[in-house]
Amino acid sequence: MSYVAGKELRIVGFLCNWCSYGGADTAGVGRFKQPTDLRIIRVPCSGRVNPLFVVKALLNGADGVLVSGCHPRDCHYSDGNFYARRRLEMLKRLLPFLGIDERRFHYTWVSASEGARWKNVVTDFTKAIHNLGPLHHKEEKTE
Amino acid sequence: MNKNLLNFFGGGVILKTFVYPKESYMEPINLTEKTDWRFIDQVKKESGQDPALCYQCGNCTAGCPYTKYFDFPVSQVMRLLQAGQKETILNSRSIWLCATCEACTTRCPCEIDIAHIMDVLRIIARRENYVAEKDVKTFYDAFLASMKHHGRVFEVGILMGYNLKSGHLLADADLGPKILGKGKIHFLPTRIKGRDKVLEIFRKSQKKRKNSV
Amino acid sequence: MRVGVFICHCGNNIAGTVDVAKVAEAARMMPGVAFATTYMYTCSEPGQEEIKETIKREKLDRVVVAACSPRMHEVTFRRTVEKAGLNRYFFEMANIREHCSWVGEDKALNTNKAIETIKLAVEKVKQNKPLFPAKFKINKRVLVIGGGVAGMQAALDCADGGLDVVLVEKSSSVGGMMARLDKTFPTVDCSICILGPKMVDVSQHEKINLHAYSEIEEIKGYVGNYQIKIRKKATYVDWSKCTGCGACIEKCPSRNAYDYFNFGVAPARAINIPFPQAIPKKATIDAQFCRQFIKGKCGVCAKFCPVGAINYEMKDEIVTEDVGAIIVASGYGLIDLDKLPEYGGGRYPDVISGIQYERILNASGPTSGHIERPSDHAEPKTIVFVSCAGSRDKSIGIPYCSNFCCMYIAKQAILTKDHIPDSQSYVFYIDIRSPGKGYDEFTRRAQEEYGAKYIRGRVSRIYPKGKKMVVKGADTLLGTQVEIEADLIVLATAVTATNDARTLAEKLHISYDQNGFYVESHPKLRPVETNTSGVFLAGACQGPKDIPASVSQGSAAAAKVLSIFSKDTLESDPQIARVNTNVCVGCRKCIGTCPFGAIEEQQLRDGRIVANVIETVCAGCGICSSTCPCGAIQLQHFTDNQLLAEVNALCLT
Amino acid sequence: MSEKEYIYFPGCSLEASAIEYDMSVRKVLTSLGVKLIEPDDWSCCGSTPAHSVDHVFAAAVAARNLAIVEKMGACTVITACPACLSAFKKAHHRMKKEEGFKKEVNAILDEPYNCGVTAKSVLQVLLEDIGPKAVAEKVTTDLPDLKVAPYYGCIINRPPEIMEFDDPENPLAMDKLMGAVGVKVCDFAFKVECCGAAFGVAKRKMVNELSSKVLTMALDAGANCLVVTCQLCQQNLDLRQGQINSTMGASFNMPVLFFTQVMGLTYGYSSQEMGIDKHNVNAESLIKSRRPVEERIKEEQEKAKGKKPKAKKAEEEES
Repeated sequence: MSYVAGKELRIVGFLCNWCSYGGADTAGVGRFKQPTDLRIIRVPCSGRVNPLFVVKALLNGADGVLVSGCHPRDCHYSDGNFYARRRLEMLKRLLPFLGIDERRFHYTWVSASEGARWKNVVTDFTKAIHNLGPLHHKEEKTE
Repeated sequence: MNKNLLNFFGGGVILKTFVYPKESYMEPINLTEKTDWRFIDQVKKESGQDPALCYQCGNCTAGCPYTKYFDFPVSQVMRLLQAGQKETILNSRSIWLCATCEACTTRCPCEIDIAHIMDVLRIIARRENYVAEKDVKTFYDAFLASMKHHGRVFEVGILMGYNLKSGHLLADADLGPKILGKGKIHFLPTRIKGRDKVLEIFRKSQKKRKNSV
Repeated sequence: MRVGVFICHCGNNIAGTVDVAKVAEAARMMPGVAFATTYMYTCSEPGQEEIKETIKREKLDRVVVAACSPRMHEVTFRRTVEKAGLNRYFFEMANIREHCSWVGEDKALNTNKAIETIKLAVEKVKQNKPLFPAKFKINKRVLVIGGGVAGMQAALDCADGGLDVVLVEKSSSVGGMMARLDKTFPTVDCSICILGPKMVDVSQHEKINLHAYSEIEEIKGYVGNYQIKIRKKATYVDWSKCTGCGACIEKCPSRNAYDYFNFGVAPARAINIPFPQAIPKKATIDAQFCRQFIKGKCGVCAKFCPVGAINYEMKDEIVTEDVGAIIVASGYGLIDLDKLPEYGGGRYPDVISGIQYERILNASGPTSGHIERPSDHAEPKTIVFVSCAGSRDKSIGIPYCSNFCCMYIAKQAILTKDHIPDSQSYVFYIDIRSPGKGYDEFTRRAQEEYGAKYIRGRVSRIYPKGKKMVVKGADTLLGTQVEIEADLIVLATAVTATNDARTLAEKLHISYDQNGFYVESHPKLRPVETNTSGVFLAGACQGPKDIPASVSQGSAAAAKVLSIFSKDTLESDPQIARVNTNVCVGCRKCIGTCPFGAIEEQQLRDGRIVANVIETVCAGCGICSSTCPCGAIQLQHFTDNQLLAEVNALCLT
Repeated sequence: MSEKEYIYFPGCSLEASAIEYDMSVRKVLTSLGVKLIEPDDWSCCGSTPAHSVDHVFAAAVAARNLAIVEKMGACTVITACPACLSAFKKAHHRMKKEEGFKKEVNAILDEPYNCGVTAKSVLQVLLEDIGPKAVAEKVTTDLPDLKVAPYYGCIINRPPEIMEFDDPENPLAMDKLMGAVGVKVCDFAFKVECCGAAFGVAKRKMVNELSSKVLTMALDAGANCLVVTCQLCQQNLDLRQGQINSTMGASFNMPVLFFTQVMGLTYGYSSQEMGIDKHNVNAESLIKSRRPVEERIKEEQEKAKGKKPKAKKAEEEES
């Protein structure tokens, strides 16, 4: 079954367990209201996110992908998020060559205590994706 | 000072006409009826500032050079705003006696641009014809009038205009001799070519205000 | 494969904004799902019973619980399924509370989101493999960072519990902030009198190994087996010889050294022992001010030291200690006056901070307990206390309350009256925060018995007028401005994280909040744990805290350590990287990226070089997995297949 | 020194009641090799009164002038008047921040303003673009009797996030410049207390009270003269000093000079050229002792000689 057509777009989020997933929990506990489009996949560390996952998601039906880890230097695994940043920077530059608007992919840092920040990240990214519109039906048009 | 306290509590029931309610009683404010939520939102919207951020530390009042002359110290204006006491605020002299010296804004620990809020309150008061400080307004008007006619302000003109309108015919007359003959006073205004353009600004914004209200 | 899905109402927390019945309905339709139901409180005992019975009854081999965050209850439910005979990793949790019911407003959208979140979990759980933890021995020594009251309490409790303790203190003596205080609220106990005995215990306890004037250089390892590198900073005094006689201090010609212990109330000598009760009572040379170091000639202290302990050649020394757990009690800092320009920003000598006043009040302080104002050493008659000097002030980035200022100001007002009966104290406050036991009574006493005048309002400016300082503030209750011509002004400067808090956190792999305070693993239920197992918090490094709270946390952290050390072995988390040697091409990429050096080369019988993961060292971040070009190294429980299964569950529709 | 060029906005009162400020600014900057170009047909910035009408209007009257400057192809406008400065900066700041606001303002403007102009005070230009060193080089005259208290007034650097210059609580720009031209500066606690601003006419008594506080603090600080950057302050403190004395029963007799006038004097201009005679409180008594700067330098050198042994000892002590 797919997302509620018209109301929602398909947004996939990879969150590191220690910071961002906790931040999202904090946001929940604080009842920080957010758009409902995002679906969260929990990973131990943003460094675990293989760019391949992002590409697969975007090619297979996602309209946007969000990766969020610990703040630089505050990584539970010392510098996992640096590896993540390097890789994902590369990926961002690569996406246009796959015919995907790079704005559909965003990576950021949210710590476990930053519930409010998480709310903003989700809200802003969701807005951005809605402004870009659905990725796949767009492609149909261009065909 | 407890005049102000009185004011705050009695504020809700004070009528437009009142200036300082020495004789007003400590009427309880019926917050359910007398909280003007629309006013709060209006100020929020026009100032882009959120009065709810104020936790009443009093830093603004402490630093304000004009507190002595205010009927409500700044922190109480903020409090009245939080309590939605439109009438009391717009009738207060404080909003006219604020010189926008920015001390409050600079020191507010909650990063509220208080001076800007005072500005907005003044604007609303002008718009809705509450003028607790006629002289200040009259001076402002004289200033603006001069600006409107010449494109630049013409100080002597302002002074004369003010004296006529305010009825203080001799205000600052004592200063006359002090400047006369110092080549400071032009008895004719400098008029700029583009004064029609300045006039346009006046006209257009006036029109806009009319439509918006 | 028979997956069972249990959807939790969590009272109204979930059921309020998610149509759980509909969710269960949809769950039953999902491929592989043999059973789905809803339950009022899944985490309750009957709730867990229900799961166990259903597993048996329905012959389930995989379980998904859709409820709160796995960070809350994953452990609980893993235990449950294990009790029912399943491997604990045949379980997944779908977070439909924190990430769904609590943050979405539209019930229909929430319900759909919950369904998809469960679908995701189902697809994951179907990919899960059974995992089995290994056991490893632990090193039952504990490192305590920080010799303040919290750290000392933790060290003593651990030592009394029979553990070997390594206590590392940055400055040349233990005691921390508490050793600087004159009296303590609300009992007005002499601070050093109650702290002194603890300090002595620390120095004499045969199980405590104290490294004073030392800092943490590097931390390697994991719970049970940490390797710590400690930098013993050069004191230029051989402490094995130094008797603390003080002859060197007497004779030192450099009289303008900064006195860290007294927060610069008065200058110190370049060679110094911070205070009479210092532990260890050994001298230290401050090279910044010592003439021997500045000018390369002097040597006075060396001349006068009766035991020849002075050694200008001394260098920093690195010692290593192996421990099994770490207690962080690194304390707090205070903002500098220059953050407060409207109060003179430190330009006026008679505007001082609360901790400086504490030293002036203190009998062992630079004024030997006589209250004098710094400018002219006159006895102040009018003293003004300003609370929230920097605290609760977003404009300088300190939005929080500093917790104990209200109380110590009340104490200082009381002490001032005791010292100078004909003095008058004024206290500017925004709110009086005195929630502790006997605290509010204490602030009342300051006003009722000691006549301190409390003024509800903030001070906007302080400026000199002749010999006096004018304090310009507001009394918001009167609605007026007030002015006080004061002799001395004490600012309750805001409490901050220590300036090296962040770097230490990075060495420890623990997280800190936007203010630099360390983040506990749960604000209510795991207040002294961190998210890094084996690292615990005590005292103000976690947030501004007064003495009783710091001491309780010290003991709590010690108890936590004792409880993990009550076993001889720990279970390692099996969620670590594994190498498929048939696929590995030995490119060594993973070895380069592993932050923990947990991967080594290994030669197989056929001579091929492949990667090998050292189980106990691997922390399970999975960076290697996303680095490996041929997917040979896989983080268990988060393998490419498992994660892609989740992606596909969402995207391939 | 290379020729600098600036668009210079005098403002209404510098054409009339504060003409001496304008004179001194022009002379001082010229002697520092700065060329001033007056924008063509500029109009009033609106100042405080405009802000009591509405913000779009207030921004518009200010922005009209910025637009003129923009059209001249310049990206900086300098003014001596803090009221104009603040009006410009506020309009620019908000128009830059809020697209919607910018649209509204431009809607009532004859020429749209595209936020390409930064407004600077003459003070800032002297301190940052020219610098105390260059400023000091031009000094020819010493004013031994002058002890100034620099009074900045309220808005020249408040609020900091808009004015973006100097310290809002303890500004030092004028102190530095006065120091650079060799004038004795007294540390003065009321640098930024408001003098009564534009209320002079309507609320004379109030203004007199506020101004008298400033004068009192200046006396306490040991100053015999106030230096100011704002013609409104100058008016309230100098022109109204008589009023102050009568309302407050005081007997102030403290000259209030524009900092540019003091600089001009040290550059060797006559009091007439600097328009000192246009003030109400006579400053001649403080100026007449003026002498070539060389004399001071000689004096200092002798002093230093006398001090030397002592100085050495002191230095020994503290190290």
